[in-house]
Amino acid sequence: MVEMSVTAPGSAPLRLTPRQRAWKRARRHRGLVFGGAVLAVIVALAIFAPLLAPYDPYLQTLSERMKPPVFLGGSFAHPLGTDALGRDYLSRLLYGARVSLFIGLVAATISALIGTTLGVLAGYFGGRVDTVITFLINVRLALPVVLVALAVVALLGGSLTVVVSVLGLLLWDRFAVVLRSATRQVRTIEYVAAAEVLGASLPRILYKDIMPNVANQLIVVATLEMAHAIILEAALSFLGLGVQPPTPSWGLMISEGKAMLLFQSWLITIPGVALFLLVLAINMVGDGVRDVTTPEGRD
Amino acid sequence: MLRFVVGKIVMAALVALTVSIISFSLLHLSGDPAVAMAGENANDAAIQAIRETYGFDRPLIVQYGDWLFSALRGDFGESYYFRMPVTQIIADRLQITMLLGLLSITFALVLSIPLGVAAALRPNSLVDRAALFVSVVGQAIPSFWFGLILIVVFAIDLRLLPASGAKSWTGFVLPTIVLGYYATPAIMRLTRTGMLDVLSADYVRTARAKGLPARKVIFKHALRNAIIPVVSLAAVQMGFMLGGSVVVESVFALHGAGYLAWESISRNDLPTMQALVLIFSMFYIAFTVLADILNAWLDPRLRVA
Amino acid sequence: MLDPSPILSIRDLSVALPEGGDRPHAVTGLSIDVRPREIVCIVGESGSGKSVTAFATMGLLPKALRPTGGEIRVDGRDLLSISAKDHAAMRGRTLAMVFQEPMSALNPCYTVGEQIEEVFAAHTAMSRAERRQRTLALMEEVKLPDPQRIHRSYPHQLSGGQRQRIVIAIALALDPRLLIADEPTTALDVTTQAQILALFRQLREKHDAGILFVTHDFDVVAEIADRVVVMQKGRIVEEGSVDAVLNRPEHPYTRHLISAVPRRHPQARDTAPATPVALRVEGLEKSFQTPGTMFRPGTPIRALAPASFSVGENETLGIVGESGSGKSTLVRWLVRLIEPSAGKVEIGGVDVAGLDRRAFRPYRKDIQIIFQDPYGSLNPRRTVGDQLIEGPVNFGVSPKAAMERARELMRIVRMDEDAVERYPVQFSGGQRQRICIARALAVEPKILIADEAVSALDVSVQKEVLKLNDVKTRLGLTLLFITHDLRVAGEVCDNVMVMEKGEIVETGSVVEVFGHPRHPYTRSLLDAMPGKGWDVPDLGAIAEQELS
Amino acid sequence: MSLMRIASSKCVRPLTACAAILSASLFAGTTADAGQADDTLNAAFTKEVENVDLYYTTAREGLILSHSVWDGLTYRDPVSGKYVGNLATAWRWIDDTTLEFDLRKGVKFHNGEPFDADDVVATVNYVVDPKNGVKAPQNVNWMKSAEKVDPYKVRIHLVAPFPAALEFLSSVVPIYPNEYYAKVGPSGMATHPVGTGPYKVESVEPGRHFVLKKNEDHFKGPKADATIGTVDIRTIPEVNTQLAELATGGLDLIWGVPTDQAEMLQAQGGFQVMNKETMRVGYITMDAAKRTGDTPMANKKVREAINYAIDRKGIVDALIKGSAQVIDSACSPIQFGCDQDVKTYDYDPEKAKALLQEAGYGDGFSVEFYAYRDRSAAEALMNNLSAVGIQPHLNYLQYAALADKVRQDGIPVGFMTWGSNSIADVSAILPEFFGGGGQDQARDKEVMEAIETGDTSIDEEVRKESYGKALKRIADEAYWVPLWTYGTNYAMSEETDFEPTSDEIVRFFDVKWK
Repeated sequence: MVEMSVTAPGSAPLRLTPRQRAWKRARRHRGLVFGGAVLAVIVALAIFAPLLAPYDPYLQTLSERMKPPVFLGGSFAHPLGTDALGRDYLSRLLYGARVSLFIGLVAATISALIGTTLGVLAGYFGGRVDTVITFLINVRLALPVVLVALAVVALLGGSLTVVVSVLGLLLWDRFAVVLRSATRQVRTIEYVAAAEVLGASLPRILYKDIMPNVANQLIVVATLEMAHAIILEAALSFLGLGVQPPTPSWGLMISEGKAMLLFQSWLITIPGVALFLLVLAINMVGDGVRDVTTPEGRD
Repeated sequence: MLRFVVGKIVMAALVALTVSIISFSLLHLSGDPAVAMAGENANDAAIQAIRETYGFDRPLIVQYGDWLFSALRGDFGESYYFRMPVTQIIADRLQITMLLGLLSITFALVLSIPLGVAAALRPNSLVDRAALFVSVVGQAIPSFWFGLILIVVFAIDLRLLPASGAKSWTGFVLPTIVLGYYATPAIMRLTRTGMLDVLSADYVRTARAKGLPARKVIFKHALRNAIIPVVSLAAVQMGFMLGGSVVVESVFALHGAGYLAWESISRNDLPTMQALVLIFSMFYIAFTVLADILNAWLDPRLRVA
Repeated sequence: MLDPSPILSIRDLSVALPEGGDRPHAVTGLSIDVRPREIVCIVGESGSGKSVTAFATMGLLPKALRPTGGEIRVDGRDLLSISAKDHAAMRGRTLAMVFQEPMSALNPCYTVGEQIEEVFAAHTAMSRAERRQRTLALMEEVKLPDPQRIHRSYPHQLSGGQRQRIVIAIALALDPRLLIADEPTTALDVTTQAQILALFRQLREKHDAGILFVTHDFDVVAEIADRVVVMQKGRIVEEGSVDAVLNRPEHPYTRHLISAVPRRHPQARDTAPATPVALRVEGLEKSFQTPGTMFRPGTPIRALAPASFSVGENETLGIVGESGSGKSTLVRWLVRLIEPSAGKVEIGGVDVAGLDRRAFRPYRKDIQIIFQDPYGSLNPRRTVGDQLIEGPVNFGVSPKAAMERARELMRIVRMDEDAVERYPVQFSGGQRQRICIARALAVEPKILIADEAVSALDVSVQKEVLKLNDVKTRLGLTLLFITHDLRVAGEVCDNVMVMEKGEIVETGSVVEVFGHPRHPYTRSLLDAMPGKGWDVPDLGAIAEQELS
Repeated sequence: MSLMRIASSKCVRPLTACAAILSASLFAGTTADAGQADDTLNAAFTKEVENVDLYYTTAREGLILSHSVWDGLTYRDPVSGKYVGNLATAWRWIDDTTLEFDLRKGVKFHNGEPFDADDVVATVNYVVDPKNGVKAPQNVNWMKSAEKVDPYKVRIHLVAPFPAALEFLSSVVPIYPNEYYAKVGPSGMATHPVGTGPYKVESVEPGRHFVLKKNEDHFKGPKADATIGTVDIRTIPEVNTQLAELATGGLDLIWGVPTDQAEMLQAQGGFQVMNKETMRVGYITMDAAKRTGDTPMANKKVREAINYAIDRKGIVDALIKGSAQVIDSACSPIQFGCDQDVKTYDYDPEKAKALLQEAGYGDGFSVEFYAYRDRSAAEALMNNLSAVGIQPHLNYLQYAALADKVRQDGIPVGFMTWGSNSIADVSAILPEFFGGGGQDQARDKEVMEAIETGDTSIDEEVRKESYGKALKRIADEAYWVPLWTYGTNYAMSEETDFEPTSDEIVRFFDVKWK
């Protein structure tokens, strides 16, 4: 750390609280602002889908099949065209945002709960607890995610619940790995010892002293895994084992549109771009959060 | 070093054993194998006959013990679907997947390490931004979609490369790009942050104070240290890639082990499926052990301890 | 002794700080000359710009810092105007540097022998055998034992002192004209420090180099400097011969710094009347298991031999020793951050050693600790107030009452009451350490342990914190003062306990132990203290006045 | 922000440019790097066939290979539907359960082994033995054994009277060389197949790649001699990839192309696209026998309502297309015994609602809906159901899993299809679904008895009548919703000359160059 020893600019007391400082940095972080904005738009579209969608996303009009979107010569009656069953693509895209976001959020929450618990316990206690949890992490990492997810979904049948649970139960490894090392590091810092000496109970130490200081890493991993879950769901759907139709999931839309790839490529391009943008936005938010909350703020 | 390695291997063996139990029990619950074997047009009697012939009526623990014991001798039984020894079927396909995996990891390393180093040397420069772009896009782009787009552009539009198959090396170009790109972001980011950390390390400052030329400082002193965690990551990514080859092999009609695994799941070909999950896990475990050994060799603190 | 032509001649150097720093320049208008066979010490507190000067000369400034004016001449060439490549070619050959942290200054991936030979490889056309020959000779010169073995050792296999000798060997390899040393002994134990300083003195004699020596420690200055430059906030405030600056400082800042240097010879104190025993320790012992593998249990390592001592109420007991002496194990044990292997501890007559964690909890109130690192001991995500009421609330005080008390404690440690609403990052190191003291006092302990509590602070800040000693008297506390710095112990303590390798080797009053050490280890510690030849002038009263 | 600009340009490209380029230039013509030039027909399988040995596969691809590489005792002419001699030259019924064959002389297997009665006897006796685990036992378990009368005369003994014997012998009972098979066993046959057919197998990469070479010594039988020298078959699971290969000249012949793509391909020009009707029928099965517990489907009115609710014509016109036609009877109209004179249910959602009201389900109900293929058709059917108040919840499973579920527990409602193994006789469909077995969701005694009568008689009139009785009752009770027949789409390069047949079997020996 040349910087520290040479100028020690960090040693000068700051005027702002950590939160104010992070907020100030966040507003200047272009990736975070861009990703946040895109994400906010997608979330808003998802929330207000019932108001914004021109049609019922489930309404089939077999006489209006695969009408092209307006920029490929279609009409404004269906701005993004219709799918193979004559359903309005824009409406399905809007409702699909709900599904992707739901899958991402719930799967990431489940895996965050599992991974954080294991990671924090391993990092805090070390020793045998750590050995056992490290072993679990290794076992989990050795299992090929896509194959296991496929096998389980094939067994239980694809439904939103099954897909979300399977992904949630499979994606906890990174939470555990990252939080384990973060907790290990925080554990050795003396404020934890100070809290212990001041008679704080273990749950209180975990809640007050460990969690707030690993929270930024948790958020970063959570965004990564949310994006990961969304992409995996799309891949499962692509292989025919994702969320079940007629649910308008983006992954499913790509899978359905795949059939016409060579002739009506917009059928996969539109949900593909939406998926790409969503995942991109989430990742940029994650990167941004990391940059903004890292103490040295390396940028 | 020997103790370090032996320890790693024993841990790996325990992990492998657990994985075998998980994969066996997990996959053994996925539907009635007899129906799957019988196929689309089979009737009841046929199914009952199969059930008895293949011992699906035995307790699971017996079936597991039987399977594991044979597996240790390299015998994964006979494929329900192909009626051939699983080992023979897999050995054949694994070559393709391994080749694809090796090409992909090479592609990923060749793309990401120089990019990561360049990005770390000039933070916030154009190179750094380009590297960031590559990694952000790589993380966000669904591989099956990417594959389809590449087929459209390179195979159909430009007619430069074949759309499918493994007839010649050209058939591997697109799958390698898709699969390799999947691993690029993580490796590039780790190289970049690793280099940034190392470049601000005291010993790099010492090396500069010695008056070594920049090239030597960067490659001999910095990269050597920054590469250590990258080795582990590359091993992990290689393992993930083999598992992730399912999608890519399906898109490009490469009949490798990943595609075989997916097909086996859909037709309840238990012996093949179990063998593949186990083999993919073993590969992952072997890669990580290999990486540990390589790390021990790269990092004297582990070697001599 | 003054050579008319300086090797290093810095004129009017300015280095800008990036925006958002606490001042526009890291250094400004700085001029220094260093002549052959001369050791020039730059002294100053952290952030004074002394290291920036050193790094600017070496061309190793971090990218964020750019020299904005002036010149740095070595052998007549202005280093600020030559190309980076030419500058690099001069490093190692004409200019060399020794760094503060020997633990991290060597590349863990290569043998130390190779790291020395690299200098020859980079700058000369020597053959392999010749390089090796020279390397081994260098190792002899810096007094490394068994050069053959060390040549093929990796850094992690060597001690801190040995590593620093390697770094020095690297610096000396090509007989540089200028040697820059940046706090080269700060991270070392006092005995090792003495050896390294001795080495520097010898080097000055043997080689013709000029040495620019950066330090914060006036005792070190007294030990080796020919001339002294005192820096404050990027500017030189005073410059002169070592005798003039140390004994007759003129600038108020210099005087302030020197007055803060702890006295070497403790004044005889009124022997404190024997008081009731606050803490009695008997046969306390601790061993650690090395981490075992799957096949082998770890082997036990004894960190603490059975130790016995007692401290009276209102007494200050100093525990001194070098790193690895077991003093930290002892106090971590006392506050039950680690579990004992055997022994007895009485607090107020009750043996708490046998209690399990839960049963021990009520006694935590009685014994509190202040840690070394003011940055690590406060949770950056909680307000100061929240952390101050932690203890009392845990022991059943209402948050409101605890907050009242917290504000009062802020006053006691001479800080603003409103500090409770702010976050730790908003305070300086010294202020944070005071907050830590307040936090420990919040539960009204009987015994307070200060574990190297001032070691990380600049001397002047150290002095401020140590002044809180009178708080201790006012509150009737028993203080265990753990330090590696004998001077500080001499200043603060009533009695001293010296530890070496997990054992207590000597106990007694400060005057006894420092004046008439009985144990050889104690004697070697005292002998190793730098600056023995310098009696700190009594400037305290004047400095205080001038500064305020 | 530059990131966004690049990202968007990268993504937009395929969106607009690709669509334009694709439609304009992609299919402008095929290159001639394969095909006629080197006398190699490049074809693709969609599915990995597990084994080239027909006794150990149930895949259609197995039948296709089998037809080109082996021969049965008889052969059904795909055009006339008449049975003619193949390895046999004549046959006669000795009694209800004994068939006698005169064998063709001078036939040689690909490895030179001469064909005679021993080969027939060995093959039949091997496959009927349950120990040998033939994969589709129903294909062979109607035979009891074979007996050699003289070197060119054999008798096959049946378990019971079996009217479809000649059909089965024509398609699913290929004759193997006894000496070779005894030597190498099924696994040897799988990797180095030996038969008597117009093509011999040059190489096999199991499941992936098959190369057939013209059999120059093919006997003069009902099958034409091959004209194309080499047939190279690769397994390409992705239809898009198949199309891309067809477009770039890597393939000459593909089939099973989804209708939408086939139409597009036809519109592009430069290819021959054909649709041929098949024996596959789609149907909705309903749990009338309460196998899944108390279900609305046990109520005849509900089943009728579902029949009225489905807009079969609408779906066929919009989605299935090609040569598909709506059916009313629970079988393929091409099949023998498929009586068309049954009760019909025309699309009438109002009537469906009224029936539901009568049945006490005026507010509708929700139900688990199962399917395994044609996802868009399944979704359209579900849409029809929800229009009359029945809320289906889709369970889209692999075939194996769904068939398993039907056999074990039954399913309330399911959309499935059946291809009858290309056997043009209702005995290949009715007993399977209404004969009281695992897939029978009706369990109607009356139907079962009628089918039993038809199955065990060799009198065509008796069979016709009893199957008709069963089919009428099935329609009256609305046990199924018979949906439509399927056509298969074939796409081939312009130089390929091939006339598809309704049994969905691609006979490579009938493929020629133009």
